[in-house]
Amino acid sequence: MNELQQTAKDLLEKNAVAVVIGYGMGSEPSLRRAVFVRKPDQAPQLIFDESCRQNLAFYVLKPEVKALGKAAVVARTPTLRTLLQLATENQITDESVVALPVGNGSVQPLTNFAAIEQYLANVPRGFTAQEQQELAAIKSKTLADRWAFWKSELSRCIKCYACRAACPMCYCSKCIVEVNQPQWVPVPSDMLGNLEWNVIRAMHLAGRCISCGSCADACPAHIRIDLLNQLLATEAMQQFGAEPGLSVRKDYALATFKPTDKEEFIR
Amino acid sequence: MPRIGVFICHCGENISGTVDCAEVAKVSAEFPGVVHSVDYKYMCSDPGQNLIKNAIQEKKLTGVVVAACSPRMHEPTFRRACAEGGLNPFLCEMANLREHCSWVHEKLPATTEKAIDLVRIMVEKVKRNRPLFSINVPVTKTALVLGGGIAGIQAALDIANAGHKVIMVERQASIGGHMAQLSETFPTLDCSQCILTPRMVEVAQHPNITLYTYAELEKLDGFIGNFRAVIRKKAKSIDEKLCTGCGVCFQKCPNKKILSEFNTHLGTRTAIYVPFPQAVPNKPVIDREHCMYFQKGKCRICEKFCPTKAIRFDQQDELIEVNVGAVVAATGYEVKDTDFFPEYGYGKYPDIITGLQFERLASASGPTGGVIKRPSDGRIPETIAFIACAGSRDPAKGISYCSKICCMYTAKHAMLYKHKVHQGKAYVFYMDIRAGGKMYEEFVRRTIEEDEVHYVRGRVSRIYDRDGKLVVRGVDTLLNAKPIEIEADMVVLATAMVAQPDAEELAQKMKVSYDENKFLSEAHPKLRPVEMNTAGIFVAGACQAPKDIPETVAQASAAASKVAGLFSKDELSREPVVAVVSRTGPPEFSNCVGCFLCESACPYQAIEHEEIKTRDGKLIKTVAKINQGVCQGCGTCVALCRTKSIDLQGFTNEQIFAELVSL
Amino acid sequence: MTASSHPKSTAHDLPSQVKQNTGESVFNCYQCGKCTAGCPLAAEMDYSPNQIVRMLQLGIPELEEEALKTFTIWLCLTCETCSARCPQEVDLAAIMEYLRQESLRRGLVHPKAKDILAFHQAFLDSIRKNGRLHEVGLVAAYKMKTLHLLQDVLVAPKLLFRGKLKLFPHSIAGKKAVQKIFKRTIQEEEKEDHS
Amino acid sequence: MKIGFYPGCSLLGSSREYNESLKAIAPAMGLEFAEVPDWNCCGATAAHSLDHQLAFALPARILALAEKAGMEELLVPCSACFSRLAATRYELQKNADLRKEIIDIIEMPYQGTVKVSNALEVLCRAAAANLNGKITKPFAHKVACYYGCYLTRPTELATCKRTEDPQEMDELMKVVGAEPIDWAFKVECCGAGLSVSRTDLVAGLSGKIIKDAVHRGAEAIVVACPMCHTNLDLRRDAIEAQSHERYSIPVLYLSQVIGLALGIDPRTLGLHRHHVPVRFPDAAPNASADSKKPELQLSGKDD
Amino acid sequence: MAEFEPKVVAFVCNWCTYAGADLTGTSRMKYATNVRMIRLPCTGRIDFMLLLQAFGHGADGIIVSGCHPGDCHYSAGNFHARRRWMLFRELLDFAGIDLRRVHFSWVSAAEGAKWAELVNDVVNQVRALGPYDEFPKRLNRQSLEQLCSVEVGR
Repeated sequence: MNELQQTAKDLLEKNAVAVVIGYGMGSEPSLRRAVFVRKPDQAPQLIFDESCRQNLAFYVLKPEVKALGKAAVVARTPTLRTLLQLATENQITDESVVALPVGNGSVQPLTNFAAIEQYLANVPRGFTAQEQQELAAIKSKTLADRWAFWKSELSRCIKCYACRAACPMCYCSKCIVEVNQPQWVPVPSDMLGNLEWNVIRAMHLAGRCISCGSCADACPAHIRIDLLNQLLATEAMQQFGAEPGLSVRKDYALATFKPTDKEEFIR
Repeated sequence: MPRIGVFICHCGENISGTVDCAEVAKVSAEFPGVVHSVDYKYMCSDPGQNLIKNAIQEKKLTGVVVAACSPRMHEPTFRRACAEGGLNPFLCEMANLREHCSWVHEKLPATTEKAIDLVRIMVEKVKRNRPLFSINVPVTKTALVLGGGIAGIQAALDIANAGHKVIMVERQASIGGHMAQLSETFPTLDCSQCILTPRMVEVAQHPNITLYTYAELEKLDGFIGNFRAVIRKKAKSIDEKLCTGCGVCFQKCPNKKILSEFNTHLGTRTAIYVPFPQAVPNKPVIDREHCMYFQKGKCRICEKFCPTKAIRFDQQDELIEVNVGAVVAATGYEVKDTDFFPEYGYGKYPDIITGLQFERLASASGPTGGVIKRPSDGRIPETIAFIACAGSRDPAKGISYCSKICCMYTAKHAMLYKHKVHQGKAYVFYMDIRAGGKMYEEFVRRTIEEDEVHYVRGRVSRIYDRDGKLVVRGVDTLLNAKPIEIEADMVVLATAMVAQPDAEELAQKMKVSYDENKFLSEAHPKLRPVEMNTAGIFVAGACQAPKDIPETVAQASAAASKVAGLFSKDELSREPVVAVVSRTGPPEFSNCVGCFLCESACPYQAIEHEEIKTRDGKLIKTVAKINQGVCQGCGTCVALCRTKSIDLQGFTNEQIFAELVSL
Repeated sequence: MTASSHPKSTAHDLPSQVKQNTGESVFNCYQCGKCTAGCPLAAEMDYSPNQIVRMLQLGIPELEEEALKTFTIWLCLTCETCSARCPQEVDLAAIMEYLRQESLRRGLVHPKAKDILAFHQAFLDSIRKNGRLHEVGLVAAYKMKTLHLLQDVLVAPKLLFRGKLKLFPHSIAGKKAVQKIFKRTIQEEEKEDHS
Repeated sequence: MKIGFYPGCSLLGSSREYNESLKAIAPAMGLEFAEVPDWNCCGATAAHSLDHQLAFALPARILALAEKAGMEELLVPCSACFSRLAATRYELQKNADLRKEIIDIIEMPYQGTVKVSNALEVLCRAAAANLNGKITKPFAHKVACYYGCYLTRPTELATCKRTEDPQEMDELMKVVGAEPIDWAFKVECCGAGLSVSRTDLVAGLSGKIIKDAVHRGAEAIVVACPMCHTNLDLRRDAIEAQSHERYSIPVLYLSQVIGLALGIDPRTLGLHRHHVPVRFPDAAPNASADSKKPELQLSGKDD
Repeated sequence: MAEFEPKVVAFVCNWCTYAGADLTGTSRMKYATNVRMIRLPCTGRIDFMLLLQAFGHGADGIIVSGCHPGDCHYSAGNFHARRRWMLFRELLDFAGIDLRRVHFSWVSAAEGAKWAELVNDVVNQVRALGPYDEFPKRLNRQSLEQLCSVEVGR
């Protein structure tokens, strides 16, 4: 039994948690799925490898999961950041979730937010060179080409909202697309609706998105919606120093300001 | 179905000169929902207003659009007319055909087209207006004044004299603040205590003022008209009812070597003490940190000698809860100490003192009886240097602002020194002289011309000791920037005026904003100089920014008049343009997910947490709630709310959406 | 108003050059004189340090050039007392450094500063040659440059006796590398200036 | 502790006793020096008076060499060299464009990983860890600790906390039994770079420093910088000529003082190389009975 | 052929820009008729989605204007708005929406002339760009009115 499985087993045996949310084998060898381990002897179901990409944090907000009792979550770095960001947004309370950090050596359970903050302080952050390059590639296109690119990307959107379902920060009980007084977003999945939906989603995540990439992974049409989020995350970082999910401090970039914020675009 | 009435005003020729008003009325009549559309020469005239009132009744209108001038001009007029006609005033909107159309465009078809559009936009909006009602908030007519310096004293007396109750909280054992420490005041040189102490006594005796000294604000909740404050009354260790202030206790107290705060550490006091002879209340407190009984368990001499048996060693801090309708923050300032200056010796030279210390030396009631003596050896300084801008205007030391009073008090100090030590030499090192004020410039000139104080323009780079003298290395930038070295016996630093060390904590307690220097921020730098952006909290004196006594008193009176204005009615009536959080049925109860990201965006701290519970008290969820007494209706939270569960009355999402649709 | 209403100065005036090369703005100086008050050599200077800054604050080209011609900039010891105590956080030592370099580039070095300059140049020559400083060589070269042949003759024997002077220079293996550095920095600029 | 070592040019010549004394006390202090291979001169005042890039390129090469040699920390005893190296590291860290330029010039990889330390901080650290119980001959004299410019300025690189009245060397001197005096010229400039070209000015500045130290009863001046030493020691004749005063107060490197307290032979510490003889009057109020006056009466001027 | 006349929607705050535009009127300064103003209490109230709605409803250009920094009637609404706009502009630009159609400005209650200048300038720019046909449009006004009237029936 590996360290992850052992740790999960210990937690369950000691009744420190009621369920361990982790990754298990999917229906095909290359696929992974979320598993909910509730008995110590099921711990060997837990695996962790490169293919385990889903951000499991959003399960902790589900009423069904909450009903099971205290949960431990197998957490990659984005998952840890998600937990802290959820904490700043009053969605989870301290010591209500145990994080099992994976991908950086030892699996030492992090039982409170302070421990997660400390753990994250030593983890490198920022976008990879490849990610930055992808962004730069689109930025370097002409305006018309950018419009054409997104037009063609978004033309595939079927408004299935899988992105929303996969996103741990999309926890609103009634999403803006469901608000109909007024009807902010047109219902049909036409160009206008698709554009508005994706712009709104990006703006709603600006300064909050912890860049886990789950939305793009979930998109059945393989639209690179994560790039919209990456753009705003980069801007929020550069302009406002926003790095969501690194602490439980309430520092949402769009709910604060500096008198010296850049404004050369305003005349 | 909506029944909208449209009323087009010609404004004489002002609108009809370029806009075809009859055409606008004709087209408007065809808009869905419009049941009445007329044009008239002067809509704001009595006959014009009657047109509206009559139409409301005759046509059973559910909404009115007056297409006339700017709503900033006549919206109140027409809303009142609607109300008189029996329609909720908030069901009336104005289309601005004059300032935004007829006056800014030529007589062209496009101008009339625009006018029609403007009417259509407002028709679409008004269809979605809902009746709104003024928000009435009861007012508790008691003011809480924080701080018993001259600012607090002035504010408290003015409010009390207007007939309202005042609770004054002062942290020290006596009121009086820094002004009680000053020797004489510029530019008149009247004795500070002589003008202040009668006011202090008035506070103590005023039937409308309750005074808590040796007390601090512990907590402040609530909103304008309805604050609830918790005051911590620190244990004075005496029974104030029994104590007569006879003074036997501090004559007998064996611990006589405690540095006196009132005398800026240049004199001493006992462990049981009154800060100064004219203290109000003139009853002692025991400083437990220095009391032998509290520290070592033995002594109790004061208790033995107290003729009224008023000593209470077992007294505890007391928490008092009070309801107040307004708060005046008048918590004052501190000055930087000499240890703030590395280049002036980190405070290690006893003969380098602060301006406030000089005040005590110059004061007839001070530790030297008004004789200027060196703290180190008691000699009278033959050469004295005053250094202005010590710490002020010094971004490198983190203080970029001008402390405003130093130029004047430095001139006063130099003058007082020359009056007391006739043969002495006085130098003032300065950068600029800022003497804007009645008789201020004249005062400075007198210091230079009549008292022959030497003003040297240049900053002092360093001070060090040499054979019992202080070598002051400065420069005269007016003399070809020549380095100047003065051997002084004493140096007085006009150290920067700074916020109280706990100003930030206090601001957070009151939920008011403060600037980078921890001075409390007024609501508007020009037009609301004594209000804070939390309604019902006012500011006076140097806790807001450095200022001198006349300015402080003026601001305190201004704050008091604001409080008196607020207390002039039993209820506070407010425009209902405020944000609201929508509620829905179970199981969600509200679309608000309780992320509270709006909380920090609100400039007024109007967003509260509301717990939704089941009948048996189980928490279902926590959602945002707008305190309508505090909300000013800017709508920043509305734009930020992802689920659109906050909306702004009068400018709802539906209304604005409809305006856009009608384009 | 926004930035657009304040067109950035694009001129090649000296304050802009100073800003570009040192990041220091002469306009931050409010002429309090504290730099001069603390400067160990202010009394020896033809213009005091704050006056040097003043000369750059007025937008008068003649005065800017005058600043480059002063003896002051060469007397500056780079002790940084001015920078450390400046209330406006102007790094005057860095500005002085830049003015020296610019003065040299424009050939405006004060005549009385020739000795100081000669010493600096002899110093760099010595490093260029050997990679390290050779003190005897330095002093000898300096004397040749300035013809101050007798200065310090009383000190040299003392040093020799105490084993402090090495008659032959240390030479390092990376001598070539150091020479290359010189070629790419100071010599390249000299060439540019001459062309 | 193994630590990188950059002696700099003057430690091989005019201030070789600083080098010798540092090496002499190293074992007792638990220090082991590894010299930067094939180091070059840092360029000193001359480089940054004349050329901006050169002023960074020369120190950058040294730092790059130290990096290549796998050093984590580099001891730079000469305060002037320290200042250049530390400033270079700081600027290159702050300014990515400059870093690129300089890397192109020196044609060596440069990361900026080597911490640059001066003798005062390294010796303070080593003394706290290693000196306990090793002081056999306390240096029982009143000393004026002279910090000069580079240990306290610029503020962002300052080794000392109270930059206008530093205490670190004073504390270190107390450890070796000396009595540091409170005086006014701890951080005044000695004239440094103008030593050769304007000896007259240097004599004036250094003279003021010596005067205050002597006036306040110091028996020795302790320094941590070869330039300060040169100006206060070697230029003593010029100082005396200009001030018309005679000063016998010796100037010691802090490593020499520590060495004496450790009982190391004065010659090993290079005390004989000073211009002003290291001698203390019998009447020195603090000299204890068993003080090593005979040993300290070393040849000086009349050698 | 008649020249294309753009439709420009202006979102303005009540206290500065709306008042500034009033001053343009009282000063009788002239500007293009193409602009339609939506009055809001504060720029802080301006949801970025309203801008998209404006384009969706046929606007060819947009002006957003409020109080200068430090002048906000609500002390900080414009500062919050400014941050939002910064990100929103980046996003629009990234998505290929021409920023020459979206203009942000501070117009104070005293800047009547600035308002006229701003409107003319924006109208001219947008006129040169032509109609914003690329941007997908909502259903036409009539059909929407029918939809809306259902809920307006109270």
